[in-house]
Amino acid sequence: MSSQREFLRCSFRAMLRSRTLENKLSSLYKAGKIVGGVYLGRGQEAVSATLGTSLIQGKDCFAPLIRDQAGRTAFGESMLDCTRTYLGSVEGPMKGRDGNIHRGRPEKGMPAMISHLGAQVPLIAGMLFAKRMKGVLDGCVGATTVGDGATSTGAFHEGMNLAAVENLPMVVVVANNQFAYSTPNHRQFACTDLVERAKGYGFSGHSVDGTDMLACAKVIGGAVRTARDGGGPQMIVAHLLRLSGHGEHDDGSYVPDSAKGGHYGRDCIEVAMRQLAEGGYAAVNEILSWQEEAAEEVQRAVAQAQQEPVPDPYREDWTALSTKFPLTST
Amino acid sequence: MSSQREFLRCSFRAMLRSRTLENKLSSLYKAGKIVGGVYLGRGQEAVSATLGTSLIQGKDCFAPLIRDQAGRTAFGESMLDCTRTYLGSVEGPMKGRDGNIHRGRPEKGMPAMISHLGAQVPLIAGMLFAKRMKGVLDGCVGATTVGDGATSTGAFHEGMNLAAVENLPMVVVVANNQFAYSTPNHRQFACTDLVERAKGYGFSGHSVDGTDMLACAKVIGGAVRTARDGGGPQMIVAHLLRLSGHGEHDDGSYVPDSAKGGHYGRDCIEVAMRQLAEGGYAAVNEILSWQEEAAEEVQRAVAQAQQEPVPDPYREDWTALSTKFPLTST
Amino acid sequence: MSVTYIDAIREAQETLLREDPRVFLYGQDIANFGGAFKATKGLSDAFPGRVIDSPISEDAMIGLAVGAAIEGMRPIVEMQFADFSSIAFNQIVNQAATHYYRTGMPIPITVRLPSGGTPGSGPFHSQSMEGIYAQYPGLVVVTPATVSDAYHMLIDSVKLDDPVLYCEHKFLYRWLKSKAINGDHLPIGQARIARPGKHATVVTYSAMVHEAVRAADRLQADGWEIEVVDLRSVKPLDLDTVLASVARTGRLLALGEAFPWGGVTAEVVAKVTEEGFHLLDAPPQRLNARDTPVPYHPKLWAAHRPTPESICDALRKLLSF
Amino acid sequence: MSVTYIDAIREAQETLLREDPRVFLYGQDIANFGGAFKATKGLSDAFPGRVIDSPISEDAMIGLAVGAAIEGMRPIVEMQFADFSSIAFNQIVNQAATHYYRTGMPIPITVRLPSGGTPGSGPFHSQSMEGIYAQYPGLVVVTPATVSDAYHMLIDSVKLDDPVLYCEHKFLYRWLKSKAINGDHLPIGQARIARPGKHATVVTYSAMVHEAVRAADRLQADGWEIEVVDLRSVKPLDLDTVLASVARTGRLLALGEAFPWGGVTAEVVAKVTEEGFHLLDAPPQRLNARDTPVPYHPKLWAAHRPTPESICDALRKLLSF
Ligand SMILES: Cc1ncc(C[n+]2csc(CCOP(=O)(O)OP(=O)(O)O)c2C)c(N)n1
Ligand SMILES: Cc1ncc(C[n+]2csc(CCOP(=O)(O)OP(=O)(O)O)c2C)c(N)n1
Ligand SMILES: [Mg+2]
Ligand SMILES: [Mg+2]
Repeated sequence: MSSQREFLRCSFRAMLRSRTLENKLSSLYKAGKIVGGVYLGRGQEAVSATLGTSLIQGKDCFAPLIRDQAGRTAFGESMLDCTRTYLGSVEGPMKGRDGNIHRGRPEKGMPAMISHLGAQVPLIAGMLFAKRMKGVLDGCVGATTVGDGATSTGAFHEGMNLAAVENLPMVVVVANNQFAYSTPNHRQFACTDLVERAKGYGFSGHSVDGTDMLACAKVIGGAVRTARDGGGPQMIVAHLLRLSGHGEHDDGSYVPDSAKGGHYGRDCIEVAMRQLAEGGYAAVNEILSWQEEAAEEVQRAVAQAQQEPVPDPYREDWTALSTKFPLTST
Repeated sequence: MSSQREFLRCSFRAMLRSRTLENKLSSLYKAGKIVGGVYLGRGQEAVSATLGTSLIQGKDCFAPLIRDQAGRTAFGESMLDCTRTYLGSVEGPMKGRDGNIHRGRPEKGMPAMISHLGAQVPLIAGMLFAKRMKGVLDGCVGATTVGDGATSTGAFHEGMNLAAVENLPMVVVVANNQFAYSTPNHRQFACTDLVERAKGYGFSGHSVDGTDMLACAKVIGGAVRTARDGGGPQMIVAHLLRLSGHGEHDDGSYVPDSAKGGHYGRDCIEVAMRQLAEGGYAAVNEILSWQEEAAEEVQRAVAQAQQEPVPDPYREDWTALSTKFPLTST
Repeated sequence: MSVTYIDAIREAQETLLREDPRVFLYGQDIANFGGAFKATKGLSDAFPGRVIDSPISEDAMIGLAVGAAIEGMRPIVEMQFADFSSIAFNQIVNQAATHYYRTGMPIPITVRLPSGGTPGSGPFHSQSMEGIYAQYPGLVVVTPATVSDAYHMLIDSVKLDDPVLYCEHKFLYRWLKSKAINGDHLPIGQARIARPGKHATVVTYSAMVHEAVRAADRLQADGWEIEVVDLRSVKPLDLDTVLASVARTGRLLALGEAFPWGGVTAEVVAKVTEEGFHLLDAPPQRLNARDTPVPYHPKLWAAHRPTPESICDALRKLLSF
Repeated sequence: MSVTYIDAIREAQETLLREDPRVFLYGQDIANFGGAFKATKGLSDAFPGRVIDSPISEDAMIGLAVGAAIEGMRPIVEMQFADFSSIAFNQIVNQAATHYYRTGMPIPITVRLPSGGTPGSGPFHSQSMEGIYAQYPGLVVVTPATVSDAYHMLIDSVKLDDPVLYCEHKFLYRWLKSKAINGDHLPIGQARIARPGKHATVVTYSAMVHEAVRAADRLQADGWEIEVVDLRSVKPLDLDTVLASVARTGRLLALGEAFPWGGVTAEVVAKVTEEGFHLLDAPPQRLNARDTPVPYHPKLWAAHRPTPESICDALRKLLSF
């Protein structure tokens, strides 16, 4: 990303597009148009978008998690990939075989998450490891995000440790939104700030206010740059609050008012709007026009996905292997 | 343990008994009398014994690992439990069903390790957790040891985190003997000292020279006391060198001479002997008589186990469940 | 008033907590929140300190439960979905399952596995793992199909001294209702004739019992009387009841919702042919899910698992021999 | 000169590293040390940077391999023992196995599982997990029984675009020798007649092929000609070859070293009875290990798994129908 101005504008537009899209997904879910579940990144857009904006599609790799609509968007995922997956269109990357946030385009450097938390950490390490073997690692970064809850998984730990042992240019963003589903931080870990784990892994550690886009741009963008420049693995812990339920089936009533009314209860998009305007990065009417564009884009993506065919079990290729057996004798 | 003097004498005797027993096991293995494998704690006795001596059988719980013959002995495991298990006697705690270091007496607070590294960490946490529920936790400690290699397992991580979240009186000793089988530290982790992980878990962290019995008594004994007194979970990283192969089938030729000749290459038993003599904790002739006693005890334990029956498949109860099906209608 | 399958699970846990001080519940989001499926709703208030939220650490959750069992407790661990028990696999099959054989001390833990598919749940929230765990010596694997069994078998699971995988079917949670919980019930290890018949036997378990009964009802119109055997527990597997049914009907369809290679249906067919070959008038048949992950889209999902239609087809084939 | 089974595995890896720049080896102690069983001896010197020591992190090892495969590599991961793959279970069955179905991109990883029992190895260094992994859609599971198959099937596993569990039997490592590695070989998915016969068919795989042949040789003295089918791969399972054999003999014994519930032998019997019921002159039989963990003591171990004696007994029973 050339200039800071460009970086911030790009990040913000991804935040806006993500929010607009997710609001629509929520309505569709509540109207019964989406089955399964809808999982939003509301309140986490600044973290996710600044990460995604720092990455280069076609060069870097990025394993987004549950709340990374903004980061996906910034990394270059099309809205259609999202709406098609949520609506089960056969035209989508998952062809109706998997849904909602379980989507990706591994061939474009964005693997499709499995549900099991932490599992994408070693996977990104493996992608970087392969790039090194192929001699194309130079200047590349691999990034992934996890929640506070996912840090309790063995998969996270093994992946972090392995990435550090291999000294890979990996950036791991922990979005500490204070809850894992309903479970508050104090039932999840016993250190003061999860960033205290960085050193023990051999990662550089950074803490950031996840509701502050400028701070995220600086800290997350900076960590990506450091990793890209050979500074080794980077861990960033972003502090924020999940501004939605765990999924749209959940009203999140277990989140105490004190948290909602506290500093991290503020909406990073509102903060970012002010920051853009105050810093002279974007004018208010520009932002308004972006908003309109986003609304139209969402409208189109939903309309298109809705009119596309869903899978037909009778025409479906019911096989889990790419190899066709029997093989002929070799 | 009443006095420091008593503590050191007990620890040392456990070290000596352990070393003597293990030397014998090694000979038996080389003579083809033990099948499977023999795994020694040579060089790690000070760490293990001071831990075991700090614990109280019948009150505390202790999950020893591969190299904890000394700790087991100090905790009160009989030598017969060891020789019987290695020799497959039906009289042993494992009845020939499991062998070598895979033994324990869970009913006496010492669970039998499974091979999968790290797996005993949450198990000890569970024992303490149950003690709390039963209202008998006060003044109890749960301890386990792991190697440098085992810290890379997800099981270790999940167990540490959970123990800290529950604020259990748990003591975890990491015996960093510089190798995991043949794998050196720099291929296992990327931090400077594994003790850097303690804080991230919410454990108090301690480092100690594992070849120095006095230091181990102080640091490990101290950590156990702190945990016992309500000071929360404690992690100790002991620095040392494995003075044997991974098992007796392995000559450990990958261990460089520089390590063998370095500070941690010294034998903790020799160090301890000097410390006992110099500190006036034990006289040389006392030590010699202990040595003789140990040799006799080993002799007896081996002789007895060797004359005992091994399992007879025709009389063996071939069932893995304690429940007998079919149950009668309830 | 009626009781749902999930109500029964909740009530069993309440009963257990009330009657046995050794029982506690451990799992993600099960305390104040009452669990992802509300199976523990209100229990943390009623039993303070005995319904405990765990970190997202399935492996350690089972490790903790085994340790607690060694100390004499009877933990019930809730996996948020059966699929996530893959993380706890090692502790289940190597720690819990081997403990009695190795040390002589049984490990009375019960692991609740919210199992099976529902529309839109996709590959990682739909799995049926009973056929995986049943392969391991030292584990009991139960698969209740009715509201009463959901209740009684959970109680009985906790009473057993050995580790039990309690596979509860998510599709039945709210859909399956009963007037009340029966007082009478069969012990674990005994199968049940869910529907009597004489022309063919369907041996199945869990949610598929209901699909089988539906299929049987349809075939009734053509004059076929199909017997449906509900295994209730897949390990131990009550071969006597199965053989007695096959002796009556001469025909066997083994039906399950899990993946098609191996698993419960293969074990049923292998056991029946080994011990009751002479009873069979036709080749025993199997019907399972398809050999792909469980798909997300409801249309794919519905075609992935057996349906009353596909069960009828399999039965017609079986009856035509 | 003779080649052992483990030599063949080493040589296959050497060939693969030489011929395909996408191949690399990853595992604990496999670089300088050459692996716990020396299957990679000398390879890290010959192929610098392509034979890499991993931390003790089985889950992450498979995670890394899947990531590398996404980037076009063909990793071979060595588990130190099959039993430790329980730690990597989630990455194997949920990440690797589902990837092609979900995204259309296959994951060409090969996981080497040193499997099966040897005297004194005990419950955690002796397991046979082929029947666990075979249950999952999206995985190929191979079980070579001969020196030539050990070589060629490893090469073929790495060439396959899908994830392969390569189950190598530790008991065969040094015990099984061959003059040379055959040039000819069958593809994965095709079974082999290991010993022709006409009175009964033993369907088996891996080390049990040799025990079956031994049993068959003994029964020869009584005039019985036993055919032994070596499945070679358990998923896919070559039913055609099995059925053709059963068509000749009319009698089936499915033999395996894994735990007795479900698994390969149940799948074989269920498949044969479903598709070849009319071919059977007697109830198909199964012989597996006992339903306990694998015991440590050599005497218990020898009685836990099938032996030529117990195979002969099972065959005599089968022949007496
Ligand atoms: C291994 C595993 N266990 C349980 C779950 C079920 N689950 C899905 S999301 C979630 C909470 C995640 O919390 P966190 O990591 O903090 O992310 P957040 O939802 O807050 O963004 C849980 C428990 C899972 N997906 N994976
Ligand atoms: C999960 C797991 N993976 C692999 C092994 C095989 N293994 C047994 S001991 C060992 C090395 C252990 O190293 P460390 O933890 O440092 O302990 P040390 O042997 O040095 O005392 C390995 C790899 C195992 N037991 N468990
Ligand atoms: Mg969270
Ligand atoms: Mg070590």
